[in-house]
Amino acid sequence: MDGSVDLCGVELGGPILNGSGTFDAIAARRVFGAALDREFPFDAFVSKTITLEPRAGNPPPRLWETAAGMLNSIGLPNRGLAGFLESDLPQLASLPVPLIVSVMGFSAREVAELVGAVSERAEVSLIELNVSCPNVETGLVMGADPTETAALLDVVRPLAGKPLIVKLSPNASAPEDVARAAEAHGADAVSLINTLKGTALAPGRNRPWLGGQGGGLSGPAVRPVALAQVAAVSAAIELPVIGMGGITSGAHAADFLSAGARCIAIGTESFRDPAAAGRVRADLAAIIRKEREEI
Amino acid sequence: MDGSVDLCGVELGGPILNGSGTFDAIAARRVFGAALDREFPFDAFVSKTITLEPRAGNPPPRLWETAAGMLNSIGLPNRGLAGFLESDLPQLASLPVPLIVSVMGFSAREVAELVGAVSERAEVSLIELNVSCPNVETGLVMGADPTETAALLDVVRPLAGKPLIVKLSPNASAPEDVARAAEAHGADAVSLINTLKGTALAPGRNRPWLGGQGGGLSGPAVRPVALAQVAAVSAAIELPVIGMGGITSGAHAADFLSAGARCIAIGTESFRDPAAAGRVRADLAAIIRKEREEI
Amino acid sequence: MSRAPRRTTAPFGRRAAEVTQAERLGAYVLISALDGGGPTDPVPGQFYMLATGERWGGGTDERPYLGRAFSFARARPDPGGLTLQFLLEAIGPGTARLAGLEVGDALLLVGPLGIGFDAPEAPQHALLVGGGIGVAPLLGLADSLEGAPGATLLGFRGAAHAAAGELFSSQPQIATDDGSVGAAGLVTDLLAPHLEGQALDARVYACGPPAMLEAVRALCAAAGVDAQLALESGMACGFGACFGCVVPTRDGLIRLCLDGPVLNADRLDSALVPGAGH
Amino acid sequence: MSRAPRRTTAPFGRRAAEVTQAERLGAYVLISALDGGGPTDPVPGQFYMLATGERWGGGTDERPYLGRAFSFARARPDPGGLTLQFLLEAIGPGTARLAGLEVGDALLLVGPLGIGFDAPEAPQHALLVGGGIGVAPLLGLADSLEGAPGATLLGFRGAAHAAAGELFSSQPQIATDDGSVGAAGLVTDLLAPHLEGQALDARVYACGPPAMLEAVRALCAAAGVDAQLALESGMACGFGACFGCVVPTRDGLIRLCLDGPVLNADRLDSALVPGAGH
Ligand SMILES: Cc1cc2nc3c(=O)[nH]c(=O)nc-3n(C[C@H](O)[C@H](O)[C@H](O)COP(=O)(O)OP(=O)(O)OC[C@H]3O[C@@H](n4cnc5c(N)ncnc54)[C@H](O)[C@@H]3O)c2cc1C
Ligand SMILES: Cc1cc2nc3c(=O)[nH]c(=O)nc-3n(C[C@H](O)[C@H](O)[C@H](O)COP(=O)(O)OP(=O)(O)OC[C@H]3O[C@@H](n4cnc5c(N)ncnc54)[C@H](O)[C@@H]3O)c2cc1C
Ligand SMILES: Cc1cc2nc3c(=O)[nH]c(=O)nc-3n(C[C@H](O)[C@H](O)[C@H](O)COP(=O)(O)O)c2cc1C
Ligand SMILES: Cc1cc2nc3c(=O)[nH]c(=O)nc-3n(C[C@H](O)[C@H](O)[C@H](O)COP(=O)(O)O)c2cc1C
Ligand code: FES
Ligand code: FES
Repeated sequence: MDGSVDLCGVELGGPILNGSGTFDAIAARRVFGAALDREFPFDAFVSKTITLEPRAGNPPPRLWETAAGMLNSIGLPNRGLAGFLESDLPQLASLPVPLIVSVMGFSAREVAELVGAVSERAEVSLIELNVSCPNVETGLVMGADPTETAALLDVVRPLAGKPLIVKLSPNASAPEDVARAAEAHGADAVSLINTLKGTALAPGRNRPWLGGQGGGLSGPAVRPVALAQVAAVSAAIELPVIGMGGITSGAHAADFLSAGARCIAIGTESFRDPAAAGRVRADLAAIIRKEREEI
Repeated sequence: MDGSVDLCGVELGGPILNGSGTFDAIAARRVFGAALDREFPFDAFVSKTITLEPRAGNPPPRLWETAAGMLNSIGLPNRGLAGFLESDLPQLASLPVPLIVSVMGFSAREVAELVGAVSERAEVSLIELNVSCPNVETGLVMGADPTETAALLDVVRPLAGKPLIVKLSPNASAPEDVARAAEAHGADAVSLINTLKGTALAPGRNRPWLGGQGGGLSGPAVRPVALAQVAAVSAAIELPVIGMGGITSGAHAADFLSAGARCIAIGTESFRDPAAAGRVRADLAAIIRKEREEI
Repeated sequence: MSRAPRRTTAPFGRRAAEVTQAERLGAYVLISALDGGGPTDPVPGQFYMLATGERWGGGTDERPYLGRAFSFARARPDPGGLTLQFLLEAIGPGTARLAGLEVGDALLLVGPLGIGFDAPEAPQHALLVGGGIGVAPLLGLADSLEGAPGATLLGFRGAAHAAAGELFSSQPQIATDDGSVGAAGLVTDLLAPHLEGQALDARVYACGPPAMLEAVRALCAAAGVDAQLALESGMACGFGACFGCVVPTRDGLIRLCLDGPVLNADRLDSALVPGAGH
Repeated sequence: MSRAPRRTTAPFGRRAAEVTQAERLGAYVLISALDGGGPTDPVPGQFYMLATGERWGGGTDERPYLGRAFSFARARPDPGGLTLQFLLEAIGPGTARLAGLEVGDALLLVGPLGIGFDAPEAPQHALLVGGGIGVAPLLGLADSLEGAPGATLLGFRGAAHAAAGELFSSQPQIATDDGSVGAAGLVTDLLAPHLEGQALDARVYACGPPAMLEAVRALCAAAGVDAQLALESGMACGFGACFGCVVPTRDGLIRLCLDGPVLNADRLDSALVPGAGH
């Protein structure tokens, strides 16, 4: 990619992020060694969502493969704010790209506390508010309707010393209305889509397969839904939009950008190929180069 | 299937319906001749949604294949109420199974007029209210939130001489809340899911492929979403539930039934194999037989 | 030859046929399969919805998912049923899977579907005009004539595609874009002289890309010659169920799978069907 | 033999290896592929995420979509890289696609991943216990020993599966459910006598279905013998990214792909991992 991208005043080498919770750079360093940093495939790194208190996450099984996609019920396992700041942040800070920290709270007060604490750290470039995770019951509330989102931002915005990305819930009647509320109440960017609510039954057993009962659907299966929501939200607001949901190729990335996204994120496709984002980036660059030549 | 199924007082030979708009029995008779009636694969037939006035539907292209699914922007082409009653109804009435007529209006008054007129016809066993079609703009309104649904039913219910099925929109924050409203305001059954809102861009052209711009996603890709909504709605209400969305096998049908559905419907899978519902029925019967033996 | 019905009824449901031959023909692949479960008299111009028995899916963008529409190129009654031939070029995930079929594999099919060509009053009245893969249904039509057609005019991109011309026994005139086989130019250049001073009972039978069909339509309209055009549009079902394959006609939108794919040219303002790309 | 590191680092990203052999072995298939892009010293017990280069997807329920985890059964440095062998049985859409690989096809892989077995102090201290497909990683372990293990005990359903026993040169004792090969009964029946009066430095290395591993764990715990168990759980990524493969241990839930798949038995209250079915 020749062109760098401005995301809320942060300059990125290109438009490709990871979806929160779909790439653990610390684990990846253990598995891939120094190659990870050398060949780092994202232009900014988004942490897995953290909460105030440590969480073990949902009981297994947590995964179910679907037609051209997957369900997960991970349930936000994380070390909690203190553990994150102490153990994870220093390691993530040494990645070769800007850092975005994803946070989620079970009340506006909790989110405010998280945002306040994370804002103080110079290693962090932006903060993403996960208000849409379908795996943790109360997570849905704040991202489900415009009024809730507005109320949350009114509390959190004044405490945030960094640009705030609001990650919208796709399980909403009109995500564009939530996006408008986010924009009006001080968000600096929005990202979407998070996973769609879904479930699967254990083969022949008449009960949910996933330990968390329900799960979130991601992967190519959801791409048409993601693209429609990204287009609708991009048309509704002026803020930069980070689009994701089933992107597996440079052509898909180009579609999301032309639907109005400023950046795109790779989620589930990284599971199939840890370096998928690098391939998407190269293919996207070739597509953009070709388009420029044709003009 | 040895067991017949009671759907709002109408006895069906089994639990398998077609999804509205995914099987045109009149066209199928032209293509398959007498074999269609002889080997009819559904236990009740649901008409394509009709409106008060004739509609040409959306401009082509209307179809886009997605990962394990498809988008459509058909736009409810139909002859209108008068044309339907005159030309289509007599032909559908001679099918070997009970008839369900799907109707949609752009106002409660329109729906009421449709329901009133259709109710008078003895050939019709049940009426389905399509309040969720994502292809026609105003269609979303009535099925998108509980209050709208309640208001619609308050107008329509008194005029309906037949059991009313409300087909819920899957593009809602909480379809179970809409289902509860439908139950409280006199619906006799609910069906779900209709298609998920989605879109696709024309290859290399940066504009929507579909003539209707947006479309509705169906097929295996949406099955986990459908199953989750069917389970949530079945848990929330006492009314019979007709479950659909990506069902392609007897095992899927069994999953939907064990998630709480009374009946299931085959939609997109009929496109791949017109007789798919017959295969699903046979496989489901075998599964049920096996389960009974194991008890 | 009297007016034969243009639609042969299909068995209800999808069935498997066994692939008996799969051969390359330049840029094309010709698949032969023995259909033991269908009628032995499909009408040239009718089509089948095809899928491979194994491994349909899993290609580019996790496709193909739906079946794909193919005119039959030839149909020959054989012991055990009807040997159907389909001519195709691998241009996407569906055609790639079909092109990968091997002898003994299962080909899933629904059909015959749609309305075929109206037979000409006499073979010599028929002017066959095919472009690219559009030659496929004309082969079946040529086979069904009890004599040589008035002309067989075929247009191709170049030599690799012109190889399909060898399938015609009716001594086709060929034009290629690059002049590598036959005349350099468009098949409509070959057609124009044939339309001059044609008897009223001549009829053009054409199949090919939208731009070619539109040129044929305009030429025939100007010359006052009847034409039957086999169109394409994106199809999900092929049997009138989805209302997805509509094309605009003078009578409004019609389902091409049900009321086509062969249409009388005078029903169309234009043969440039939206979304029927390539 | 001193403690070797249990994790060999993997190249970043997915790469293609060429299938060099694909042979049936009773109920199993043994796939050999030449990996020119990875390390030549994976640790026995480590695994790779596999997919076929073509036609992944399109099977039952439009799967497989994600890669599938496989322990390498053997690894042999060869000119051009490392020849990796994977032993598998077609039990679902993913294994079916892999079982269908032919010589020359591309096998996509990420790895080596996870933590392998801790080498025994001396070969004769190693008691290898495998059930069914679980024999795969034990083959690699047996190969890596500089001498014969103390015992190789293998359990299978019947003769078709017991064919995998032929891969072991260490004279395995075999038990089958139906008694068709070796002793009739469970592999844990064979293990029990070996645990009696074992020296403190003996160690059991086990891989197999959850119920077998749980029986091995309980037997070893009772006998006070160390055991390393190679577990399975559903995996989406294999490199710690998704947090999906967690199994309960005494220290809480751990990601099996990152901190396993080989675990010291004393970390577990039970080897009956939720959702690791068959
Ligand atoms: C009646 C009829 C008869 C036909 N007969 C023949 C024949 O005899 N031989 C032959 O080779 N072909 C024939 N065709 C065309 C054939 O059906 C198509 O070439 C085939 O469907 C292409 O499938 P694909 O998966 O290979 O390509 P696709 O990827 O489906 O691409 C084909 C075209 O579809 C569009 N497209 C691209 N992506 C998508 C998508 N995701 N969803 C929907 N559309 C998309 C584009 O316009 C593209 O050019 C016929 C078509 C019809 C309607
Ligand atoms: C570390 C490790 C090493 C392994 N080594 C080997 C080996 O050497 N050889 C070998 O043969 N196998 C090995 N396996 C197991 C192998 O990964 C599985 O057998 C394989 O993933 C099955 O894929 P499938 O598509 O064939 O079957 P699936 O259809 O995926 O079925 C496999 C199991 O997954 C569950 N399941 C069913 N449907 C779904 C669904 N839709 N989504 C998610 N789960 C589902 C069920 O419990 C089923 O029994 C290993 C696994 C791990 C974790
Ligand atoms: C296993 C898994 C875990 C996820 N965890 C999180 C998370 O912690 N926070 C979050 O905001 N989104 C999370 N997501 C959602 C992704 O970031 C992304 O929004 C979604 O998967 C859609 O993109 P994809 O189809 O490319 O995966 C998770 C998704 C998956 C598959
Ligand atoms: C081409 C097409 C047309 C449809 N038309 C209608 C319609 O007219 N009325 C309606 O209520 N639902 C309509 N639907 C929705 C289906 O009835 C069904 O709810 C949906 O497709 C999900 O089921 P499936 O995944 O099995 O197709 C249509 C779906 C498709 C694919
Ligand atoms: S392809 Fe479905 S109606 Fe024609
Ligand atoms: S498989 Fe993804 S974390 Fe282990």
